[in-house]
Amino acid sequence: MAAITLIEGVTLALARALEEDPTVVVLGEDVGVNGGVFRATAGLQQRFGEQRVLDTPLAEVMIAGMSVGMAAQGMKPIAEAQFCGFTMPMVDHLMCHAGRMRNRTRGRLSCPMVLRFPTGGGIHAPEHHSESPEALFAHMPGIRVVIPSSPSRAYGLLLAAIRDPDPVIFMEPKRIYRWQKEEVIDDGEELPMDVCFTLRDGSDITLVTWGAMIKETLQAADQLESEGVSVEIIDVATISPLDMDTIVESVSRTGRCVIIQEAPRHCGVASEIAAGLADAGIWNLLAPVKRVCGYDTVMPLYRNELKYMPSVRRIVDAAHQVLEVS
Amino acid sequence: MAAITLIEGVTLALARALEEDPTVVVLGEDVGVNGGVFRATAGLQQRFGEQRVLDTPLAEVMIAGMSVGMAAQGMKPIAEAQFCGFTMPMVDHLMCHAGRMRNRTRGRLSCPMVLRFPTGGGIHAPEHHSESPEALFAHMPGIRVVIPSSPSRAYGLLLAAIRDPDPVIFMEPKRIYRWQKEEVIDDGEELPMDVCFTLRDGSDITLVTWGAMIKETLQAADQLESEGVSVEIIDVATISPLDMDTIVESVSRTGRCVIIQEAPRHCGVASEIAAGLADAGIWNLLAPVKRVCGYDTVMPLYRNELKYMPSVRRIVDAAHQVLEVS
Amino acid sequence: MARTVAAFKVDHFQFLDRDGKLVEGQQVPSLAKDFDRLTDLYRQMVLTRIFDKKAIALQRTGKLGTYASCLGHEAAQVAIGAAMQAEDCFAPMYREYGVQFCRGVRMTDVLLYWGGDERGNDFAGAPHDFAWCVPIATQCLHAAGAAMAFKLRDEKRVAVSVVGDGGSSKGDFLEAINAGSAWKLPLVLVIINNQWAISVPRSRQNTAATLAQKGIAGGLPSIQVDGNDLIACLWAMEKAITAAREGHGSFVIEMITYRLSDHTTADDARRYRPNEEVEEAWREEPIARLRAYLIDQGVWDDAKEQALQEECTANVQAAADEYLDIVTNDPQPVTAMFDYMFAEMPHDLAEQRAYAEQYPEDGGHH
Amino acid sequence: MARTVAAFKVDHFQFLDRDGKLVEGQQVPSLAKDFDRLTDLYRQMVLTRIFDKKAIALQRTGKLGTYASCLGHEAAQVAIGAAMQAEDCFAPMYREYGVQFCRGVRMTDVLLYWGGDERGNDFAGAPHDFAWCVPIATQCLHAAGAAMAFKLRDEKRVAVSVVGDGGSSKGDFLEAINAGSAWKLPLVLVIINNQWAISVPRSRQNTAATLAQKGIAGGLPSIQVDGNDLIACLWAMEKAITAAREGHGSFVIEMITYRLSDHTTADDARRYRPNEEVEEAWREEPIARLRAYLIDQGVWDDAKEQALQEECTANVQAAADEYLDIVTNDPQPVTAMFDYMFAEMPHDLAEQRAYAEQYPEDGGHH
Ligand SMILES: Cc1ncc(C[n+]2csc(CCOP(=O)(O)OP(=O)(O)O)c2C)c(N)n1
Ligand SMILES: Cc1ncc(C[n+]2csc(CCOP(=O)(O)OP(=O)(O)O)c2C)c(N)n1
Ligand SMILES: [Mg+2]
Ligand SMILES: [Mg+2]
Repeated sequence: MAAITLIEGVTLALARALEEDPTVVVLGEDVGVNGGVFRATAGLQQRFGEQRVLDTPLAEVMIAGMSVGMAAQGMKPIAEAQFCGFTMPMVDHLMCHAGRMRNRTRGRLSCPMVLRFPTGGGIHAPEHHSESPEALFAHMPGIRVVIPSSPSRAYGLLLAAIRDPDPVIFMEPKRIYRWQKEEVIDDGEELPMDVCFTLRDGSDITLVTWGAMIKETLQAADQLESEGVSVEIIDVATISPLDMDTIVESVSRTGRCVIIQEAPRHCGVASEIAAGLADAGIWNLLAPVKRVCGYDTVMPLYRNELKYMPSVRRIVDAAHQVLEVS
Repeated sequence: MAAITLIEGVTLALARALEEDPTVVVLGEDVGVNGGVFRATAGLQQRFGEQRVLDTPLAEVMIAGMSVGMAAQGMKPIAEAQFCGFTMPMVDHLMCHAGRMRNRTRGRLSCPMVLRFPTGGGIHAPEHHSESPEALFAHMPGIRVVIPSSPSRAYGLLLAAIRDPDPVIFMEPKRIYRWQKEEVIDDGEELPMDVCFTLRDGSDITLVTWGAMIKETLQAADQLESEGVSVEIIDVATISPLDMDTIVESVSRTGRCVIIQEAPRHCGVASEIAAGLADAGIWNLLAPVKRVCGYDTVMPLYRNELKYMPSVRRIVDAAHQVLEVS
Repeated sequence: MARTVAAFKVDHFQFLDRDGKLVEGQQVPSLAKDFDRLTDLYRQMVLTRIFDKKAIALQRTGKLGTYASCLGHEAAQVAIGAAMQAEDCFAPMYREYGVQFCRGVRMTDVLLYWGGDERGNDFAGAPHDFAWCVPIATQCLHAAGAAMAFKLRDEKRVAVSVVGDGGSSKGDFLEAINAGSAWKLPLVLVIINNQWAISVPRSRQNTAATLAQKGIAGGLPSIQVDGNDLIACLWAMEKAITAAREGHGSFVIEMITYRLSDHTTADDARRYRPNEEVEEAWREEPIARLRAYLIDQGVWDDAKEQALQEECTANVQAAADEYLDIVTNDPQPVTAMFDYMFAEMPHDLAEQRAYAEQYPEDGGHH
Repeated sequence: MARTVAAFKVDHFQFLDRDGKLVEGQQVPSLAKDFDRLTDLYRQMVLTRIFDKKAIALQRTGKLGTYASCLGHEAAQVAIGAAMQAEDCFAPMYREYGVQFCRGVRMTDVLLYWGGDERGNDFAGAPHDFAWCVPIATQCLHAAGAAMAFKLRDEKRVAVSVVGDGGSSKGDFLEAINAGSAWKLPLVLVIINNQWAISVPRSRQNTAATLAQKGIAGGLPSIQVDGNDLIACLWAMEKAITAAREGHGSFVIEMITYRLSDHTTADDARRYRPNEEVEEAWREEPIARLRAYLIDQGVWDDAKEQALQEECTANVQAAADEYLDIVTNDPQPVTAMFDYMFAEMPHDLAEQRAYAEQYPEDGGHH
């Protein structure tokens, strides 16, 4: 049992899925010989052959549309979009077909496909390589949206996504692809796709986030703890369907909540969570629900990208704001 | 001065824009001789010629991409998507280019285009003709999203959208295209795109909605008024950027709010509004903020579509729920 | 002096002229003499047309929603259906009933779908065919995906999809051609060029001589046939499907026909096309043409026609009755919109379902 | 007996062979003897290559972000730039510096862009050209839109866009061809086939004989040229642009070259392609070839080469210095991300801007 990174957790789960399920096919641009631009599929084509790991022509609509067709005809396509920004041409087939196949045919056909791609900013990448579009996909009926934030959750949730009989969008926080190493046993154990992960128990405030923002959120929590604040941290991980219960229960104890999201604020996932608290959680709120988000602007080119993303200081300041209230 | 319908308000604004601005070009599928499948562009090609009103090949990516290119080169394209469901192939050019052109070039180029299309259900239409995708567009930086709910607002807001120097998505609630007639003077007066419209003043509860749900919301309000409840009604109309101030101010007086939205609830615009109340509006809330929305399912085919959409009874019940609390 | 590195042509095939006579001076495929088969296919074409007429009548009397007629497409559609094997996979657009009836889709299914009931897509008779596909041309990539599945599993199955003259302008179709080329997929793409995309004429889609030549972009064999000539359509389909099944890759066929009806029952074609054009097109229509040929050949007559008409009318009526009985006496409950979203219903959806059950009648149905 | 309804061919043009000799037995265009012009263009090619080398050096030393090299594309790019008029419009992908320098884009602009500063897209020297376009092939439709604007305004201007061998598989490019055909737009689409799309070889994009034949889908004139032969590239571009400008519609040119560099500085091509292939490609490269021709013709020599190298190196160094000075001494403030979103800043964005100003240093910059 070795300590591995998040991206290695992805590779491990892909290899296991290719091993255990002959219908699994990995496809995308540069996923073959090159092993993916981030090396997520490194070695897979060599190990499983060109029939299982396919380099495709450069056409995202085609990748999405063919994945829908393959999935409906008994295969389990695991498509890769090379970067978050390049999933936009895929929206049509996801929204109009992947999420509708089962419902449209009253269960006669289904669409057990996975679309995985690196998401978020902070790695110094060019334009269109640093977006966080989870809210767009979360608004689409019939599609699950998952974002892991640790090597073990990457492994366990990706296995669950692949085995799930319905379409799953699996977003990989590229900024923390190689941040932490963790011992992960390749035992094929999947993780549930319908509950949040509580990373830290606390009683004064609940910090809710997902993906790469876990990093700054943990750092902010440490700082707050050093001030004597007891912080509960929830990693949403499964954005859609969303486990609001765990969040509402947590806030029912802490009474205070800050939601941290890298994506633009307007109509983002953080807003959905805050709205849930404004409904089911209202009676336990001791302070306003604050959202610390990316701005409603275009993600800047890399020189200013970190100014766009929620910083530890922005998170701590927001926490102080809601803690001051009594 | 004649009483006209909402769709006639659209046609009137389009005609005026074609009249007053030689760079305006209307393009889309069947917008020419046929005058649009809903007749929104009826007579325009005959009146302004084939150089101003263009029937396009059947290709939405092309319509969006060429509109971006035309807009960046000094034209004012007003593109029509035939139905809400067919805007999905356009998402890529809207998200990656229309909303970014000005920012990307530090203002050297811009993208003053309008994309208009009929939105929402309830007209007995086939699959993919009844969606309400406003939340997807509202999450895109650099793009304005507008939804009128009356003939005069259709006229005034469409003129504003066309004259705006940035991209605007103009969604037309097809279910109420011909619901009400209203006297509209063709005086070229535009309406502001940055404030909500308060349709009715009240003191007990605020009902917030937009588009075709205005119809059921008004009916629900009448019923509540008949029970002696004083109802304030806000038509958001400009979804993005969103005028939260008007809503927060209203709820600061009523203390109670129900948001009505036809689209699926998860990560919808109603959630953004509720989130705003959970932050800036928290101290004035006397009850949970309720969202009465379409379900997180695929819009059913027409036989059950009305079961999907918020009904007067669902709105009234939600209002009762928040009114009971004290 | 240039070096020519690639040369192509698009051939047009027609065997039966508009009057049902065999076109002079060309070798006719043997199937032109397979009268049992031709009469069977003729029956399918007639059934399709009688069904179409009934569906329009149901719509006009408020018993059916918007409906897309297939009037004039019967030869093209029945040829496609007849050339396919049961295990092949068909990805339709929205008006290919003539194909689908050959494949086991029931007339009741069609009526349920246009009647606003999802159960219409639950084809018991064509279990792996794709559902009707409204987003233009997207079905072509689903077919390419199906073809990829067959190829990867080493199954000798072929995926067939259709697209219109309008849809042939869309990237999905063009990317499907490229995919068929890239992987030599067992894929047959048929362009049903009926001259109109709602109100937009073929000439506005592009200025190329043919639509078939879009296949040349991928280096695919690409031919054009008279889409009102069942023999030409069937001959071309069998040629293409055989090639695809034997591993020779993908094929593009343009079938030239005419949309004799309005685009759908929600359309009024008189707004944008001259009556003369439609009348002229009626002189080309496929059923009269094939009937004339069969009568010439002495294998068909008025008595048979009479009997066929009665038989089809009765079958169509039975389907209409079944449809009306289902939507009247066994409508889908409000819960149906939740129950097929996921294999396992998520927690939050279950909550919404329970809530929706409190409003079983709201909105009722139209 | 089939009736052929359309026939096409794709011709390949080359005038200069790999050794800089004129290809035997064919008429050479007059521009092959326009030595003033050829030497000017040669200078542009050399400048482009020296700039490219410097940019890579800046990236390797941490002074520049990921950079996409244009090594090997100099003939194709300079030919495109040279054939265009200032008032025409260019829609680039992300590595066409050779085109852009001809059009007035400054080396400093290129460095600012890849240096993570949006000001790099504010081309003072090419005010209406499109910005660099990362989403593959989308630029082709922007060019089609520009061409439509020119046509509608009756301006004798041409829009030119480029796409790679990989990008030629994407619907956006294929729909642009169709748009060019539908409206006879003044549009020239150039496929720069450099054999690789990151790690995916040309042969995987599709199995067609050429990429040029994608233009046949729209019935557009479609030719192929040796993309390492400046004379062939320029001759073809001028032919296409003239036709487009004179109202004859759109044109497709495939320029066959080779990506001699890694895809970008973030890529390591040794992972997926053999060294021999790259070495062989170096024997075809465009600059040595043109230099040999010019020397043969007695219009170039070592002294001139020496002087040119020094001049270009100095200009490139000056641009690098200017770039480093700007990002060091005049970085964009945090507020810059808000100030160009809309012509008029919306209320909520103004609030976010004020909030952001409280965190001017957060994250600093990389
Ligand atoms: C992506 C998309 N855009 C627009 C429409 C609306 N629409 C439905 S049918 C049609 C015309 C299709 O014409 P064609 O492809 O020739 O097929 P036909 O109807 O003639 O059989 C249009 C524009 C749609 N269904 N999907
Ligand atoms: C829509 C989209 N998908 C994927 C990418 C990632 N990507 C950047 S360049 C590239 C390869 C492009 O190859 P080609 O079109 O041949 O152009 P070249 O880089 O060889 O000049 C890919 C896949 C992208 N930028 N845009
Ligand atoms: Mg058609
Ligand atoms: Mg390339």
